[in-house]
Amino acid sequence: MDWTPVWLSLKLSAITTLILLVTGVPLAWWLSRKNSVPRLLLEALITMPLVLPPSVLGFYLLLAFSPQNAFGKWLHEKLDLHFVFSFGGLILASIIYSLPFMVSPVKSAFVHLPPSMAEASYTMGKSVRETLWKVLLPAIRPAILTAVVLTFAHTLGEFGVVLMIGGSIPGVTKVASIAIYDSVESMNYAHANNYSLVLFAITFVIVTAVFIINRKPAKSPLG
Amino acid sequence: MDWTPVWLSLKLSAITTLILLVTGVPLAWWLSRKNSVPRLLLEALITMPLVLPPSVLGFYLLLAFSPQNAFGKWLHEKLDLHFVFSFGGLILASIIYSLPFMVSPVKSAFVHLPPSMAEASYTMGKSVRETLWKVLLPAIRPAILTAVVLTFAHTLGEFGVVLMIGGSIPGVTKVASIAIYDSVESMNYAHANNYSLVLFAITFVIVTAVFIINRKPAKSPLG
Amino acid sequence: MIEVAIKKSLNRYDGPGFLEVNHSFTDHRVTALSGPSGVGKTTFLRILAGLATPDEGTVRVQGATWLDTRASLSLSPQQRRTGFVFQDYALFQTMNVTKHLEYAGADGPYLEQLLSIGKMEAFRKHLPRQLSGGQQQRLAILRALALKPRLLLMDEPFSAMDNKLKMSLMADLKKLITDRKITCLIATHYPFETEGFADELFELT
Amino acid sequence: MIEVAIKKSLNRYDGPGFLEVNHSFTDHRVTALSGPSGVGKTTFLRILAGLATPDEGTVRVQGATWLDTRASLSLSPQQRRTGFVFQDYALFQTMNVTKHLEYAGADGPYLEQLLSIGKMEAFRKHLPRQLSGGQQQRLAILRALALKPRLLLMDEPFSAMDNKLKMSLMADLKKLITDRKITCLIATHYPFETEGFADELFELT
Amino acid sequence: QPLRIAVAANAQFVIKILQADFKKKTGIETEAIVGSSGKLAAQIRNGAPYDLFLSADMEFPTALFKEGFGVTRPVEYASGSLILCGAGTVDLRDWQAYLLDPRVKNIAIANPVLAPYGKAAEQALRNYQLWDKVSAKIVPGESISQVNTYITTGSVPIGFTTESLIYEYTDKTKLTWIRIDPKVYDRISQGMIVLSHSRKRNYTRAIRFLKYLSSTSAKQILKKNGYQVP
Ligand SMILES: Nc1ncnc2c1ncn2[C@@H]1O[C@H](COP(=O)(O)OP(=O)(O)OP(=O)(O)O)[C@@H](O)[C@H]1O
Ligand SMILES: Nc1ncnc2c1ncn2[C@@H]1O[C@H](COP(=O)(O)OP(=O)(O)OP(=O)(O)O)[C@@H](O)[C@H]1O
Ligand code: MOO
Ligand SMILES: [Mg+2]
Ligand SMILES: [Mg+2]
Repeated sequence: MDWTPVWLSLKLSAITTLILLVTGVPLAWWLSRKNSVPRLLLEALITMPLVLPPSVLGFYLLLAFSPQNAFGKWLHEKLDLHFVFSFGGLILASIIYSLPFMVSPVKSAFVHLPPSMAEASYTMGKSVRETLWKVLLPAIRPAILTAVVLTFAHTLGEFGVVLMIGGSIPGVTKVASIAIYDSVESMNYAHANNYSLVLFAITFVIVTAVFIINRKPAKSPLG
Repeated sequence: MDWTPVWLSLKLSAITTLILLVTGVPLAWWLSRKNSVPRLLLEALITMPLVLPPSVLGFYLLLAFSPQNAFGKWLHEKLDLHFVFSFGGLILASIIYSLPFMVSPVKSAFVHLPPSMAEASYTMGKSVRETLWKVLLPAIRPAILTAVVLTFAHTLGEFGVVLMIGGSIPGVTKVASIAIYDSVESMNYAHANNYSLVLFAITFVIVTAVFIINRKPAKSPLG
Repeated sequence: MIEVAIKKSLNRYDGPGFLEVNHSFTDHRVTALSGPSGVGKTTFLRILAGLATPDEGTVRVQGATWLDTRASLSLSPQQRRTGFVFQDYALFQTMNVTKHLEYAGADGPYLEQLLSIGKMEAFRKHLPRQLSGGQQQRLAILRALALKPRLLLMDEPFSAMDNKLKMSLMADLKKLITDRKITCLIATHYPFETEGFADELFELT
Repeated sequence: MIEVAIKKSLNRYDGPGFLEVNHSFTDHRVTALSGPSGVGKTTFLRILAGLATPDEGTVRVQGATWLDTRASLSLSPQQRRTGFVFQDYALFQTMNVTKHLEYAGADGPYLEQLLSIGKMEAFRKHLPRQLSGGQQQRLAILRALALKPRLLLMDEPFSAMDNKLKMSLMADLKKLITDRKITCLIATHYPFETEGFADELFELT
Repeated sequence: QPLRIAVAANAQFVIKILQADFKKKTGIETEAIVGSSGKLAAQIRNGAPYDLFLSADMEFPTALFKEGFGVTRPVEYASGSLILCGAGTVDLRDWQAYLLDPRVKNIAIANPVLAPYGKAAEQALRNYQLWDKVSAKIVPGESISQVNTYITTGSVPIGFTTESLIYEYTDKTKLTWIRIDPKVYDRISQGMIVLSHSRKRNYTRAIRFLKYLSSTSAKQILKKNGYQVP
């Protein structure tokens, strides 16, 4: 079995998760504050990749970045950036695709924190940044763990978008989910099975681990 | 533009959502009650389709339902059930695929209800069923609405699994997401664009609607 | 008579402790249960209502056995039908005041009487989140009474009310409880708070 | 002197109401704010701390202007640095008792003194969820004091404590507040609860 | 960077043998990307970094060349043969009747728009006046290899595919097949083209592969695997 696709998938997931952790958590915090119409629209927009067909997303990314188009051509010729059929393109697509998996659970955790918690910190003269860092983020650690794991696993499973804009170039864009598809297509069922088992195992282990870690630790004496 | 794929997608989503509403809500309730290891494992298993590559899921479904295999053959010959290249197969796959979208938000809403709410109803002599129906379900209505909409929209966007086990038989399994893929592959970008816009519009409208409906109605006078 | 002999270990964080009660509560009277925070008042009321189980013991209410851990017998909360006022009210978010009372009991004129005792006639169509803390607490008490329970268990039922309101409510409640021959246990931090309302005092330690 | 002249409409559900306060609170004294539930006690304290804004008015603290709606001037909560004891405690879930105090202030011996006043020396390493309700409430008070505030705002700060504990805590607090010349406002349902602690009473209506 | 060859799905097996042979002869590493001819052509138009394109027909390479994506004129490297094939024991002597049998629920063909073998299958069915009668049973596969998947997993009882499947499928005892008369469909003349992307670094190696494909040893390999060679 060729481990390159698995390795590529893991790399893609790790990079995407890291970028989304750094950008998605502040975004979630911003979204968790008072409702306004633009914020609601933005939130709906962020949720879109969760429900949009990967083929739609892939299609528009393909259109945007294809050197056939003005914008893609400009990226291509002036900046030498290639977002179609390249690993960089996969990262970009994965960030869009997995964004809701990072933002939603974190945002909902922020919303459920009592507002007095941040306020208490403010009255102590602490800035928003310090409050976020020392009070709020530690309080929502389980949600962040969940978000990180879901993002990682979801990116690992990315298929439709990659198929559209990544093709299946070995070592570059042929990630594990595509390798499975290709193996099936070339009737290499044993291979497909191996890849599937590996992905299944990785995903199952991390999802289960998170459920167990996040389980409420305190037993109520009232039961 | 041929509306059949869009219509087919809407039909598939509606049926899947309905079935999941009826089965997923009781399941979510059951999962929301005290933690135990089997329950945690089951929950992890239900979460799997959220993160598993559609190609893995599709591959195993294809193997399971192919009339070449004992199980598929049995379904085929004894029950006359055909799950490959049939609309029924798509429904089955969609149920598995969209299950977490129904179960997770509803379960989390149940968990966040104070236990005393159900207990109050029990002390009044009400059965579990009556309590669920009259007290708990109304209390989590926003979560149920969210779950229904996410399930519907996510099924609308199903792509990888359908590609694997549905083929693209016009009027039977050629749903909108596949039609987009086919149009792109055959360089029919205008078509792909039309389908994409329709799907994008449907999804965006329902997601936004839900965010607006579920927004907390009470304004705090404390701000 | 409510004969209780129970024992339950509470895993408090500052070391393990025990809730142990061996007592007979007099019928048709109001007993105040007092004791410091964390002693197990809430837990004790929950055991009586069938919402929690002690490690061992028996509960007998007017001759009937509600709980006997040796015989593995425990009536469900539904079978016990105690009127329970929860410390956190436990109101139903989607039911208005009238619906709350109707969910518990069906006797129209009696429900009207309750609304008047709680000074809640003006709030019939209000949802819990549209009520102030004190009003919510009164609703929780009225709902428990709407059930026409023989045994009424109230957990800190006056904590959110101001003094004037509390006094007038207590007077009306006292009359109703006496008229209907309800046996009442009331958990409270401040025994003096229930002076004139409670007939007896039982100290948990 | 804390001179307050503010007005805020509260959209209560039983019709609109007003919170209107025109009063000067004496420096270095404890004033009890009382009034029925829903009158706006919490809202008033929040306005003083900079956590809420009135529709119009001014707040002047010992000569300095903290708020003047006409001049669109309002100091942030960070600039005001009031010691605030929240009705729901607002403890930090992931910090233990020591960390809470250290987050607010850095004066080691003073923090020790606070722990002793609150009888919390045995719970240094406990997280909020490992404390009983009364202990959590004491921690909230100590944390507000750890900041060494000039103005201490306490919202129902004794509601979860039993009587004996409350009396002893009040005595120690009173001494500390007097020594440190802290001006203190305390919102309470029961004015009589703060007898001997509050020097003055201000009724909100 | 190895030489990247975009290969029509029908040739996905034979390309492996050719790659190995080419490597042995020249030491040049190659990489194959497999898909339907139409899909690969679309990818190339949108900037896919492929050096060479082996299509299943002449139209796609010709179009790409006209649009400026190619650096050599399309040339034929082989022509393919269409078969009807099923897994297990099926009696295909009267295959037309078999296709019409109501018990046969699905017939897989490659998507005629994307895959030349699919187009050939459609032509054949139309020539035998079967197209309208069986069109309700048709399951269009995304490429010929998806058709092969459907056939070999038994998901469909029967399908139109490339003859090369027979020479490559390891478990061929399970397959029953019959060659379709080449007169009823247009010759599946398979063309190849060196792409402009190769100019970046792989141009000379691409040309060498192009030349290699018309060598005798390459032709022999192709022949052995069910293709006719020019
Ligand atoms: N949810 C919980 N998780 C863990 N321990 C709990 C929980 N609730 C109560 N306890 C523990 O059980 C003990 C008894 O609690 P209980 O609620 O019965 O006390 P109480 O007398 O009602 O106190 P209060 O006056 O504060 O309501 C407490 O010491 C507490 O440590
Ligand atoms: N979160 C909220 N949403 C809507 N209205 C609120 C909210 N909190 C308070 N109010 C309204 O604002 C008014 C003043 O509230 P505030 O909390 O200041 O009262 P309070 O005097 O502190 O009452 P309590 O003694 O119950 O704490 C109340 O009448 C209430 O209806
Ligand atoms: O090899 Mo094809 O392009 O799928 O017929
Ligand atoms: Mg209690
Ligand atoms: Mg208040």
